[in-house]
Amino acid sequence: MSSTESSVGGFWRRFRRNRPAVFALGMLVAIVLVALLAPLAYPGDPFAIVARPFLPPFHDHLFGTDQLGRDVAAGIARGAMTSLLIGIVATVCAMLIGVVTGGAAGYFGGRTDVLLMRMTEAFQTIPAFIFAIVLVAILSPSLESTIIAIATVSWPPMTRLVRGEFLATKNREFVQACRSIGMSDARVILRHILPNCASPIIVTGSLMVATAILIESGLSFLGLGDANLMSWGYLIGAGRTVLRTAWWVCAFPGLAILLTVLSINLFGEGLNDALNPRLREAG
Amino acid sequence: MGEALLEIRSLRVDLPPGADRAHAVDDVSLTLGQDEILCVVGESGSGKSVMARAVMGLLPVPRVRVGAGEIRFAGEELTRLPESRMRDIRGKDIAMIFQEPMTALNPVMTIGRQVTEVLAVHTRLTGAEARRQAAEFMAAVKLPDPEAMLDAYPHQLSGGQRQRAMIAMALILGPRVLIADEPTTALDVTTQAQILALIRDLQREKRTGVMFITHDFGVVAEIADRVAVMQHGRLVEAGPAQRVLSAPSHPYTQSLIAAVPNLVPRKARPLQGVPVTLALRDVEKTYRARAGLLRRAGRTVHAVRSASLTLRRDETLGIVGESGSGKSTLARCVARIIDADGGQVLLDGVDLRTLSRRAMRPYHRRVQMVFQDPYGSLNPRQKVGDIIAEGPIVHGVARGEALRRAAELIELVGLDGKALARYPHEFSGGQRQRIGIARALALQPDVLIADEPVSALDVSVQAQVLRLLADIRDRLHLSMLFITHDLRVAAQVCDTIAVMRHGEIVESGPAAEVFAAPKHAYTRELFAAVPGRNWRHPTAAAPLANPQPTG
Amino acid sequence: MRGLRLLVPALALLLGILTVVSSPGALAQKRGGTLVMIVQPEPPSLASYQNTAAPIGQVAAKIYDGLLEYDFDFKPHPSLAKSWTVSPDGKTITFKLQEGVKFHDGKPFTSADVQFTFMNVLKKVHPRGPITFRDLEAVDTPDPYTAVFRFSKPAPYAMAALSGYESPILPKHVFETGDLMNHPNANKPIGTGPFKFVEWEKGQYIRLDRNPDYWRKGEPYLDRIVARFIADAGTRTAAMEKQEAQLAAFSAIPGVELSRLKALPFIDVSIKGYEMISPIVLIELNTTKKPFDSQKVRQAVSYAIDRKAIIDTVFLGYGKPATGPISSNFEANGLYSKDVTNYAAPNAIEMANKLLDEAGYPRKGDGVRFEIVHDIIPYGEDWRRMGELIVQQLGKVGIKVTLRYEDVPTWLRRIYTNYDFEFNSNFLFTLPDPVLGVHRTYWSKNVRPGAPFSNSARLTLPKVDELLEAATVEPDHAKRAALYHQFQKIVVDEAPVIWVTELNFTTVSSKKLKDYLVSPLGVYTSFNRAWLE
Amino acid sequence: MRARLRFLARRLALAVPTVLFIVIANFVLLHLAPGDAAEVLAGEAGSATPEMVAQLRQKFGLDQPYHVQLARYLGRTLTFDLGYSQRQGMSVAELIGKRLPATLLLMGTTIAIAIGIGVLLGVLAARGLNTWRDRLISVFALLSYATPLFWAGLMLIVVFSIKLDWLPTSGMENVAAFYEGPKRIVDIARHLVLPALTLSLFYLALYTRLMRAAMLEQSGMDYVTTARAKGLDERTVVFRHILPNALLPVVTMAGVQVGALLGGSVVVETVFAWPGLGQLAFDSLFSRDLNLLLGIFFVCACLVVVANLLVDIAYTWLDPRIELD
Repeated sequence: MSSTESSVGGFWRRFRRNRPAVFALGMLVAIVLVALLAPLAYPGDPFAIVARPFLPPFHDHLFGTDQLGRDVAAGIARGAMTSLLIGIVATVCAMLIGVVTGGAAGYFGGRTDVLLMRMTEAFQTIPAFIFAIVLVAILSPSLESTIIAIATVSWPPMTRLVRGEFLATKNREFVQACRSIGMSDARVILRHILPNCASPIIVTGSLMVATAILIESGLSFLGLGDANLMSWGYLIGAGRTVLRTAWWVCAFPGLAILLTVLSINLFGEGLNDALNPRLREAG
Repeated sequence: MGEALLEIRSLRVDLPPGADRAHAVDDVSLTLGQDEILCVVGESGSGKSVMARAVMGLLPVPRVRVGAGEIRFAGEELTRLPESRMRDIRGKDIAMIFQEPMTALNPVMTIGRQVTEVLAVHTRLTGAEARRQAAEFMAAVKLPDPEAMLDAYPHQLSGGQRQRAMIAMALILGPRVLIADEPTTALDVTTQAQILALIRDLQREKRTGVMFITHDFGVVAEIADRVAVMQHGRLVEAGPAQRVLSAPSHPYTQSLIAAVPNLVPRKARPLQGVPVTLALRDVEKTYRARAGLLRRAGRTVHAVRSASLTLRRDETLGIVGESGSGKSTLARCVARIIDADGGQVLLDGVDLRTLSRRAMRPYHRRVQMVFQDPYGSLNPRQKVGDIIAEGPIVHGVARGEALRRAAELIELVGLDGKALARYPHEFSGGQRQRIGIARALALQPDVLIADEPVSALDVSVQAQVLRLLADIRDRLHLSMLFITHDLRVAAQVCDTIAVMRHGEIVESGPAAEVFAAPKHAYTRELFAAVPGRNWRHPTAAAPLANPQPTG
Repeated sequence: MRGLRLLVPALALLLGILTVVSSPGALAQKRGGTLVMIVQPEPPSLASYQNTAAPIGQVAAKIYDGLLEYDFDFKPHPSLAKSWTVSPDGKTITFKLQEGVKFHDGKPFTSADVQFTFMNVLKKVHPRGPITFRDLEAVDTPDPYTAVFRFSKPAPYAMAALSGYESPILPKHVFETGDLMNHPNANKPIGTGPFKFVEWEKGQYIRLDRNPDYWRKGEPYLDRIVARFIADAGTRTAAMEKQEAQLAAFSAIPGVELSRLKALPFIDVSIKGYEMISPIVLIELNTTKKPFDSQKVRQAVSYAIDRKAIIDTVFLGYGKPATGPISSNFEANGLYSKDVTNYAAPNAIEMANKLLDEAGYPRKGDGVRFEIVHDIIPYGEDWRRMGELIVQQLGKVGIKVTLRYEDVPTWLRRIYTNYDFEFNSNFLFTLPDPVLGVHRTYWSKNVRPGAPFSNSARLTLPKVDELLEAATVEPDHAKRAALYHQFQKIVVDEAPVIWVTELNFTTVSSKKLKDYLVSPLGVYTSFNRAWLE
Repeated sequence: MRARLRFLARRLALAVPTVLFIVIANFVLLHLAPGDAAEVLAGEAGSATPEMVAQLRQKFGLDQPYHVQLARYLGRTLTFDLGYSQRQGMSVAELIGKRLPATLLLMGTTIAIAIGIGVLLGVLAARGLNTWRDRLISVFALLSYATPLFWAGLMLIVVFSIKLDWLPTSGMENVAAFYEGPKRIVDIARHLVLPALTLSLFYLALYTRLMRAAMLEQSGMDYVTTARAKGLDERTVVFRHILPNALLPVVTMAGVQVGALLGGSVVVETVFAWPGLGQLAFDSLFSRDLNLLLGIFFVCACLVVVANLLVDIAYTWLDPRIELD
């Protein structure tokens, strides 16, 4: 049988083998650190005017200044927290909705399944990004409306995944054993089915954080971001009109998004390989 | 014994670092004659399958490689051949068939295309001519309506039919060697009998050398001309089938043969007057594909049709039948994992079927189940201690008391106390079944339902688990419902036998009577299909002790 | 047939070359070519008689003629009206009309069309018509080529509102029938102008072809004008750079790109051509709610705004600090007055802090006096940059500003119906005469919930109303100027609104495009004499 | 053939309640947005009078009570009359009709590129597992998945259109020239390259990763060993056995993608001035032209239903195990 170390040790040993994933984890830790330490490194208001507009990068200001003379580096550092916050909170909400609806549909089946899945399909007929724009237009652009909009459009895929996982796990014999012991549905779901669906949910969740950040930057690009909140999407949205004369205003926040989303994805893949090794050996 | 066709000289196959041993096959020398069936037998992990794939050059090369030794076939040394030459041999001179008929054929290609593909690769035969020859061979393997079969897709065929198609595909070019890697393990016993007969007939007719890989000594007794026994990658014994089966020289072979239960039923125990604990009256269960909003009613499957049985205290009732006979469904109806549609499930006179979930709770404790798949029946995310203790905890026993009882039970099933703190993936198949049994016993049930508890285990481990079950049953005076498709196991364990087919109980009665004089035609067919049924191995251990039933 | 169609352009080309060759000396007006002009955003319709949204005029002015045209000194010149005489009491204007003019559908143009246009269309559905022609009682048509305008009171301002942009002359036989608010020809205009409407591919372009029977013989020189709609500013700039378009007015090209484009040999950037609309950027304060109910607070905030910084960083220098409700463009005709409170004085910041203390808003613990919400006009990125700058500037005097950026419908309802705002940025066309563009913001009778761009500050000063109502009807120019000077003095001191900058719209054009800028209306003209090298 | 028709009829019948539910949900949702078309029109007209706004509102039927508006809208939708767009002064159906071809062209090309190249790269990556080729393709897929679409679009314009002058910057056609016949097709094709490339960048990554995972999973199956045992060479095993089975999840993904693709096009259409439904939806939302927006959502719903239908049919053709139930 496989080596006898406890599951957590095994997980880390397998995860370490995937070099890109480890690199990505390093990147993520760095980004979170930047987000946390930003208020210390760049105190005061990130919107403050610090120098003349359009100062090129790598001189006295690391990433140069934008068209109002604001420090782009301060914007990126302080913006990290917002973008990550929006990404994570929106994803957690979407995961909650997804797990509850997907779980109910998968576990109880029958009429509840048909009803819930019909509703999920209906939600997916409206193009996700346009739906997000409508929600933000209704609730007026703010941090909360961005999070609500992103969560509302990203839960359907999670529902489909969780429903599939519940259906598969529900028929396994150790769940039948629980039923033969006379265990209540709630206990069966929480202690037996959910833990065994955890790994695909976590992996998909990590990928959803990446998508959420992309949607946030898209909304800000179209001018629907929170006007008082510094975020990467805001920086790109503002920098877009001056792209050709001051490329750095758009380039560096774009790079920040790229690196974050890239490392989340690589980390997600590493997570996936480590959590279910079977996939790794195939081929 | 024809002149040597295939000669394996001190073959060694290396496993990648980190595997549980260095070599899958270690210094094995073996010859396959012109016109004979050589059975290579051994338990899982013995390396028999790896050796077969080494011959065909199908090892997953970078990770598993031929380390040393030679495989000579018709003057050529296969392990040194370039890939292009090896491809000529595969399918033309040496052919192979596999274990899982369900997944061995490409689901999106018709049977005809998959068979004629062999012709297209090795000959210039294409189109109508190839199809004609394929149809001809389909008839040779006794497949009904060959023309229609060519246009059918794999999922439209039964397991047996798919295996026949595989055989046709393998033998169509008249290969001189056929390697069969456990071709009948996944089949029902009646279908298995037909396939074994087919292979033997074709072998005699085409005088091919067949290397037949199996773990079932019954199959060896049925068709083998010569036998080779493997253990942990080494060849422990080889020789003519009669000699090895009747007078095995190597101690490992002896222990393997001894572990195979004989087809001799237990002596009947006087059970008259012993109270009935469980009685099934016309139990019904039908699966109806849900009639959609507009879809007319889907296909309906009558899984169990008016089944009636009685189970007395201390009695072991065996329910025997092929896959799809409804035996598992019936067992699940009793344990209320599935809700039967009709009839009565009387436990000491109380009908469990109509009880609400809440009312059923106390009775769950009295009926417990042991499951088939060692890897699926335990929650991989839970420690063994929690798995066993969860039952009592749910029924109100304090956690400390439940864990204490779990420690007792883990010893009872033959594992050491430290096992409680570890996770299921750290145990072997046999050990996991023991944990499953401990879990079932945790609630001190009156009736234990064992649904094919040993069919996923190697024969040696099977024997130990069966002995454990019998021992527990007698010590705790449990009545047991024993579900199995293996008549040998049924004979060894059960007092009475009920035979099920397509959801109906066709015959039931004391084991001795049913084995000696089966009344129903299907039962007779079932007994006739048991491989090696006339073979009685000499050193048969006496059937399990016959303690006196208590009142 | 196909051959023939190829023949015509070939002939035109030949003709073109001939004319150039024949007069090598002077830069002869060259016939032919297609002008691609970027219009942003896409106009909602082409009914310039019923909708004065910025983009509509750029296209409609090429199709509909007006009675008059204007030169850079605002002096009227003949267009459909050959000549005109004003009665001594200023109440009657008689126009002699051009003869032999045909509409694009071939029907003749007569005084009946003028009468119908003014009395049935402009006075009824035009957004500014009811105010501009409030006192126009009748238009008499003694003969097909004479139109007599009879006013109940003298209307000096009316003469400035007879261009093809402000008062397009419509064919009576077409617009007589059908609902004027939603006429089938709203998007298929038929006028007398130099270019005919051909097709409108929504989201892409509007195509106008040359009107061969234009009443000014030999004109126009261009074969075709195409108005293109490109939503993204960066892409618009790229289109100009690649010479896929030759004209982009109303600041369609963002300020920041202008310095780079100006360097290109074939690009010309100008701020001329907007004098007839003279847009002003201002911030409307809600004078009915705290803290802007106090005049001192309003003045303090007006002092605290650094107008020069806003012009330099947000509008890249294209603009002049505004001093009051009337644009400095009106200095020429004397209506503009410098004698007002100067909020851009060097000691502005100290004045701001002093006034705030006097108004009873001392700095609290964290240095903040009070908090306000700044609503940003949702018409593009520049206003957000201005908002962000104002947050910093007011921050210096202890006012904490939170930005609110909503979409157009939500913003319109919040400001002009619910009055649910404190500090709202906006920009308004003050137009060629104060009555047309200035009164609406300060006249108390124009406090009308639900009417966009009305008196949202809800200023109700009887003195101001008196002055405005008098100036409306004062025929004598000097007296009228004096009235407006007094009005400016009072309103600037009252500071219901903060005047930030006189906006300079920019027009980016290809140097190959000649003679398109002929009037203070700029691109709101017919381009009858424009041509491409 | 009859079975197929019966299946189609039933699937469409099943779709009606879904689409109806969507229409009602959208109507309710959009009416939550503050402000209405009358105000926007009045706003744009500049200093319109309240009477005029009231007049507009009355003409648009916006002054009716809520449920009357809903009932009237539903009545019209059932007869496929999508109503009239006040702002654009055209019938909604005609407006969408003008923009639909551009959107279908963009989406069709994008799906073709995304699946075509995605499948190719997925196969290449899976065949050369853990070689430099696999890692290169995986990194490329991740990079294109992580790049914000608008950023990529703007960069492509700067490089390919302005610096290299190979392709036009924006729009669907060269408006000055008004080409006809084949020249027009070439012109549109040249305009289509950059927007389709930008939009497919994101979906290309999805299909590459999906295909690679599907190929890996299938190559571990038993029927692959059987095929090798028949003496087939590696290329035949991959392309005739593994590939068809690995395509199944890709087809499923394509069905689900249609809705999302239309959403993604809003950004690309804005950057490239591509006259599609995405930008029309964006503009109509911000001018509260609800008739038009509801019309677009209705067409989207139909597009998704049709797409899913096509995917199901393609599925029955690709995978014999699935019948038209």
